[in-house]
Amino acid sequence: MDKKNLILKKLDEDVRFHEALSACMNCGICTAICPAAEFYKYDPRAICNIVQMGNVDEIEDLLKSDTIWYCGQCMSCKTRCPRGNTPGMLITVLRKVSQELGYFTESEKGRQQFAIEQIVGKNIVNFGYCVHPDIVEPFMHPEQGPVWKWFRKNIESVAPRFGAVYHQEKAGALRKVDDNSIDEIRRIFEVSGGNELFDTIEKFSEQKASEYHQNADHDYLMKVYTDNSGEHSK
Amino acid sequence: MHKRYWNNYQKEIAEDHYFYARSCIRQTFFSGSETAFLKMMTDELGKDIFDDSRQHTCTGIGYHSDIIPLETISTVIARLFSLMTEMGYENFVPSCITSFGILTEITELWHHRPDLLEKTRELLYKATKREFNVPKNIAHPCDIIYKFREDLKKNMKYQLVNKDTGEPLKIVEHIGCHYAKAFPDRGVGGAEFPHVLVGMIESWGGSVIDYPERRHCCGFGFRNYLVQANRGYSLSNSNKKLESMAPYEPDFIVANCPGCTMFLDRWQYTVAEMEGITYDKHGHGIPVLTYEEMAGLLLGYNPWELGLQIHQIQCEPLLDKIGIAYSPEDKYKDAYGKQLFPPQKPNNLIV
Amino acid sequence: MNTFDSIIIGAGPAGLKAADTLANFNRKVLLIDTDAKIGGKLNLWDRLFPDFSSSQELLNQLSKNINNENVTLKLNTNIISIKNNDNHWMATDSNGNTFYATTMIIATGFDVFDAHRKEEYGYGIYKNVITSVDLEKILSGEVSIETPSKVAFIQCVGSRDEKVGNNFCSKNCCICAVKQTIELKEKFPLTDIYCFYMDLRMFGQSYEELYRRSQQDYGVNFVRGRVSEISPTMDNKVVLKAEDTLLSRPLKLTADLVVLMVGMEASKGTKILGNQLNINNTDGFVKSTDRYLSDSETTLKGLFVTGTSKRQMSIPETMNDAVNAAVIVNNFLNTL
Amino acid sequence: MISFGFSLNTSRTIDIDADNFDKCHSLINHVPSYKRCIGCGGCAATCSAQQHSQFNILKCNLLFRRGEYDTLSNELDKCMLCGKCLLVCPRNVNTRAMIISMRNLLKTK
Amino acid sequence: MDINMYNPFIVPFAFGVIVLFINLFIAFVSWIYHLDKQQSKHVLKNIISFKTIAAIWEALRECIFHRNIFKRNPVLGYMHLCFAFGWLALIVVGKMEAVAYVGEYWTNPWLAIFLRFFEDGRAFPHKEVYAFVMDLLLTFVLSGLLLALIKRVYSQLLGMKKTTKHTPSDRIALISLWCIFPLRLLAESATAAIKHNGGFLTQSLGNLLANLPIEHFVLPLWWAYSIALCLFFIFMPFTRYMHIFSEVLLVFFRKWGVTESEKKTGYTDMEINACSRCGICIDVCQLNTAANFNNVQSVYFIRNAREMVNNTKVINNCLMCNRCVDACPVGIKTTLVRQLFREKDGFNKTNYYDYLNTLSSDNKSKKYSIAYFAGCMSHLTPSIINSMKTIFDKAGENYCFIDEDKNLCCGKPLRQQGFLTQAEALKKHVTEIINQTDADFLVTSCPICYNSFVNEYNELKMPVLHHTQYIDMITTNGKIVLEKKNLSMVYHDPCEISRGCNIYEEPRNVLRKTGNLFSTENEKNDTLCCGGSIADTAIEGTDIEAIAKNTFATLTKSNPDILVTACPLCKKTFMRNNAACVKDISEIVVDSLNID
Repeated sequence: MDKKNLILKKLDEDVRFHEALSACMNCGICTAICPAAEFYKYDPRAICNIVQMGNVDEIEDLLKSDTIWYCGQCMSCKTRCPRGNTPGMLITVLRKVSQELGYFTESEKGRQQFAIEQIVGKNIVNFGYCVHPDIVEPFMHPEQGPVWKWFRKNIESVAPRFGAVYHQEKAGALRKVDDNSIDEIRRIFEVSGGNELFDTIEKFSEQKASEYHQNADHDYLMKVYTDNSGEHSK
Repeated sequence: MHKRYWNNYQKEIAEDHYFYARSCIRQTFFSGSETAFLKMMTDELGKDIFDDSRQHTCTGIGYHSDIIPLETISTVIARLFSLMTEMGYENFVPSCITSFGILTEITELWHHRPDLLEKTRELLYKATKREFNVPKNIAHPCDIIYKFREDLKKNMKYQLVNKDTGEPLKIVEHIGCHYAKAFPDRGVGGAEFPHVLVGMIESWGGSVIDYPERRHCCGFGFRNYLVQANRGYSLSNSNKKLESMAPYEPDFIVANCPGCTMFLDRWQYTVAEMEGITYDKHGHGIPVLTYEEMAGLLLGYNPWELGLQIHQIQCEPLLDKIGIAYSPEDKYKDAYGKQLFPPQKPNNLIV
Repeated sequence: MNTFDSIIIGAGPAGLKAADTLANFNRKVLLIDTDAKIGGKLNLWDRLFPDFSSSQELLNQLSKNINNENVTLKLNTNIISIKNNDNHWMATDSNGNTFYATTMIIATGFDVFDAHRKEEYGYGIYKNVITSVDLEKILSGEVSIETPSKVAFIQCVGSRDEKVGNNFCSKNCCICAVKQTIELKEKFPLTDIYCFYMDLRMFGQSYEELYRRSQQDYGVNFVRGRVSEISPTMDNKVVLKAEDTLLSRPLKLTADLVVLMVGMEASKGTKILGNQLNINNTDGFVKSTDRYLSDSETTLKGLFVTGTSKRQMSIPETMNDAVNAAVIVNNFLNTL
Repeated sequence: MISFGFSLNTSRTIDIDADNFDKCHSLINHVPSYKRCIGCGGCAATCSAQQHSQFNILKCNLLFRRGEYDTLSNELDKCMLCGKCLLVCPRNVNTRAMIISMRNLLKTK
Repeated sequence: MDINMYNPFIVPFAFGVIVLFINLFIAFVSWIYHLDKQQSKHVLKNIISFKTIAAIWEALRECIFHRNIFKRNPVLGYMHLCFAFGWLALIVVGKMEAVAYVGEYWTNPWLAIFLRFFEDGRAFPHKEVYAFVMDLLLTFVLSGLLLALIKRVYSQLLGMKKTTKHTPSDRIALISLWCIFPLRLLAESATAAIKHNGGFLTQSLGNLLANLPIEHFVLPLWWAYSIALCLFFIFMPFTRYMHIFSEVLLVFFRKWGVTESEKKTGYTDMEINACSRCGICIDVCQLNTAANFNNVQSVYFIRNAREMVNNTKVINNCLMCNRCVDACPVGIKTTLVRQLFREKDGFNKTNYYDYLNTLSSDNKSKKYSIAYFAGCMSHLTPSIINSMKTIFDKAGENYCFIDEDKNLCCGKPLRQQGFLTQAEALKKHVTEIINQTDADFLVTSCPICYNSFVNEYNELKMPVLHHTQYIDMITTNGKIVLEKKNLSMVYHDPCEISRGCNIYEEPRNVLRKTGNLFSTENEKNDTLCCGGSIADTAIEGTDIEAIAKNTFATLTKSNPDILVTACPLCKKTFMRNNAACVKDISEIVVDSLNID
């Protein structure tokens, strides 16, 4: 199958694609309240229109562009669409296809998927949670402020004050998720395609990193984590 | 004059016997809130709520930042449901708004596409040999507190009233986007004027501010926060919201979403340090509370056990306004009563 | 004396015109309306598009025309049940009176969309958000307001919107908005007017010309984009958020007055009747047997339908349709 | 001030309340037909300059109308004044006069 | 000098003359000083050459005898001749008479004007002849004056539909001018009544006046005459009458090869001041005749320019069809001057059109016989392009379609609107692209482009043909054969190639081979503009429509089957308002091709 049909097929296969976009009349109600449209060169209406028009070349350009990565997934668009579309969910599908075809590494914002996979993905399979205090490093999160620094430093003795059971294998906040549960999560990832997606992201990121004469390692992670051309809003 | 179309709409919220699921963000940044909620449920309301030690994330943050396939998140959720089923519960209570949204969306999807539900059952069984029932009722903790707000009020020591003037406090309520925007009938009061926090505030004596960016997203934006290069988006959106509410001089912000609470709090600090801007007259910033913290304070819980000291915007001016008793010297003590060296002070933000 | 050739339910433009025409054929007609006065929705409008003629004058003329011995007018009468008995139609009102006729014409018309249903537009919540019907009162001078500096018109409120279950286009709001912008501009020449639209459907004769005039002579600004939400400001104005879709950029506007161009839904009466007799479409309007060949007939023998109980129509269309229905009814009566 | 590795983004929202329409009003005085535009985009579709650039007369028209002058003068420079737009406009907007006037108005800061 | 030949009444006259010459001197010096380098070079090169003699001849012909006006309108020509020649002759003959009277060459300068007053009745050679000639000349001037009066009141009588509306200073000068000759007549007649020194006119009138107490009026009449002269001379430099001197200067500079430059120069001032506001341009202007604009014509534009009343509406309202240039008796290049006044400054970047692509390397490597440049407008009339493609194929040409992407403009529209830097930048791009083809000919379908290529593009490496010329060439040399059909047609000459580039016969040659060509009222260099001109940015839809309708009606008076033109813009403009069959010459040719 040629690449172009592949794109359309992949879109069509996703159950969410049809739910997200039935028929768009370009009214712009989604863009009007979209938090991303205000601060990025981003227009969900225009994206719906491109996908709806079905020009594969344009869709391919879209999948390779920064555009699809701007959405913040707040789903405000869903509330208002007079045609019952969900542009935010369409974005989810486009991102999925972009990742599966390796197009995501073509754009600055797309390449960031590597960092997210490395940070959030690893959290899930290591801690059982997407976010865990142990990896919200103040140096990567300066915006968390001095209070967070203080809490992290004193977490073991302070957390119990809030009823947390930090690193303990029992019910409560910040506990250690038991090994059996972690194992089950890992097996779920194995059978349901979660690991496959991680591998895909890593594989294409590795290819991209080699273009920069790098490996997909911590340096590459920090690169995609901080790269900002500054040309996303005008 | 005020006629709101959804005013009389009430979602279905179970009466008792809840299975509780923790939130990644809330337990990390506001573990006191989760603890307080459970305490209110059992101590104040005498409800049965179960906190399972084997529970885990719904992977919603990963899903919305596109590293988790639909099948995976469905199956992960299915495991949570299987724990619930195993423990004999039918009412699922996720602490997180993202989880709430995800659960609603997935169960809705299963409802329309039974084949996908079957597929999920297969995957879960294949991975863990577990089986599950779809919950009868999914409600967010804020729904439950809303439902029993009058009952809680009976036990409350304080009201959302300025103790000096007797005026109701002016409060900004912020609803997490995934609470009602995606499925308006799954939130109390619909999508445009969700009543869930308004109901609490008004019952407990406060008044709500209606300001231009009331429905605007806090700006979390998942990948837009997770990656440093994108945080300008997140910051700008919070800033937009805060700038819009600032002229109304709110006494505090209350949010039902863990992310929103954290971002509205931390971005105030960031903007103060980056641009020198604070959104109140005195340079303290506007305190941001979780609804559990708000309820806990009114119930007379110790602010330092609710975890208010680990908000970056400090709450003492607010506590004084309401007249809540607290001991300043306990603020930076650890769980064992040891006085710790307090956190560093920001340059611009007054703490 | 309760037997007639035809009972017409609804004394709006369609009912009045049909009664007038049938009376001219020397048919005995009973004209019933729940309201205390005739005219139906015509009473909500001050002047009509596209020629700014007075609705009251039209109504006076219609009223004069039915003022003859063939027409019996019953106002304040609420029909609660309709039955067909042996090729006769019986209508019973809430007071237990029953009226008999060989034929019956449904002219129950439309209701304006209840703008409260679009909570995001804040109708009934913010006092400066009004509907096109409310605006007519301002234009006629019945209600007076201070000169607004900016006014926004929002098209398609309650039309073309799955979220309120109305997939149809109400067809008349576009031109009505153009008419109202011109009237408003004549009343307040210094006011800036912005009209938010998705398409402007200027389907009728000289409508497009009126649109052109509103731009050229009155400087009304048309913005292509559907307004997403309206929220209040500190100084009691409202902020509108939309996308300027032709620029692909979000847009915000603070206005002193927002006019919601509310659409046309099947009226409550139309819906009840349609349900009772099982002759309604999915959108609540009454279904005619064939919109090309027999647009006045329903599937029930002797039961006819006219005007906006069928679908969205302008006033001239309604009147023509009513004449058509009356002629069909008269023919039907002749064949008996 | 602390550097966080990111900063506030500028808003792309068109703010009609900014009320900087003086230039727009003087354009209307010069080219009254400017008001008649119905945004059909016929001009942009036929435009010679648009074949190889992002130049779009309709957008220029609208940006001017909304008081968004930032990058407009650079955009207008791309126009070759060939006049094809004039011939396709269904509302007889004097597009060339409009562009010339805009250029002059933007020149006078 | 004879001190006796003086009377205080000459003081006003003398004062007027002195002021006049000072003003003239200042103006002339300033204009010459403001010539640009190129223009000065031309003057220096040609000042001592036969061109000067030719200039003298032309000055006499035009400034004194007004041949051009005569040709266009004999009555008007006569009127101008009366004033110009008659007055000059009065001065010259008056001087001769004064010399004869005094007996020496150096006489008091005012004697030539006021001799009758100072004449003491003594005899001098040819006294009667002089008296007769002077009266004859005065009669001649007065007859012109009579016509001028009539023209003011009933302009139609003199064949003018519209006359120029005057400014206040013009009116003062006009009234004083009108007073001069009647006053002279009265003064001389009154003197003749007493001194009996008049000719056939003055003496006859004098005899009539002799019955009155005329001696009291003699001196006041001479005073009045002198004052009228004074007023006229003082106001003259600030009125249309300045043209009397400027025109002479202009004739010389023009003969010396000076032309309008890219920017305003002293020469522009000469042109502006040389306008006599005769108003001939108003009548030929279609904006007046068809669209009712009668305050924008060259005469008004130039007057505004002189008075420095900068009115963009007027400057921009010109079709630049050049009908007025052809009609102007002074030969002022009014449209060029107008273009100069449209100049937009502050747009001086050089990278305006860098987005334009060059030819693809594939195209560059081939050898072409024809480089085809359709022109913007042709892309809106694709039938012209298709016809040209068919013709090229039929003629076996290997052609390169340069603007196939619909992306290139020749730059003329920019130039017309005064965006010179841009026009130059675009010209550079287009020249480069055209030259890359290395073709034998550049053929264009657009008259505007053609005009631009011929007149502005100085670096093209190949000859330029308009498609009418090209088709004429290949039908003449037999590359294609046309079949004559029984169709009646008329041809509309597009302004830019007809009046602009003298292409008259080529299209007619071609059309005669395809059908029956009829002539029309306004053809060749009298052709009308279709109204669609892109030079005019001030008029909008309905006005263009009015002009188009008018022109169309004029062209189709003979009810032809087809109206043929050779310009896509003309075609489009005619077609927009009129259903009748309008075709481009290329389409006609394709219809007549023997396609086997």
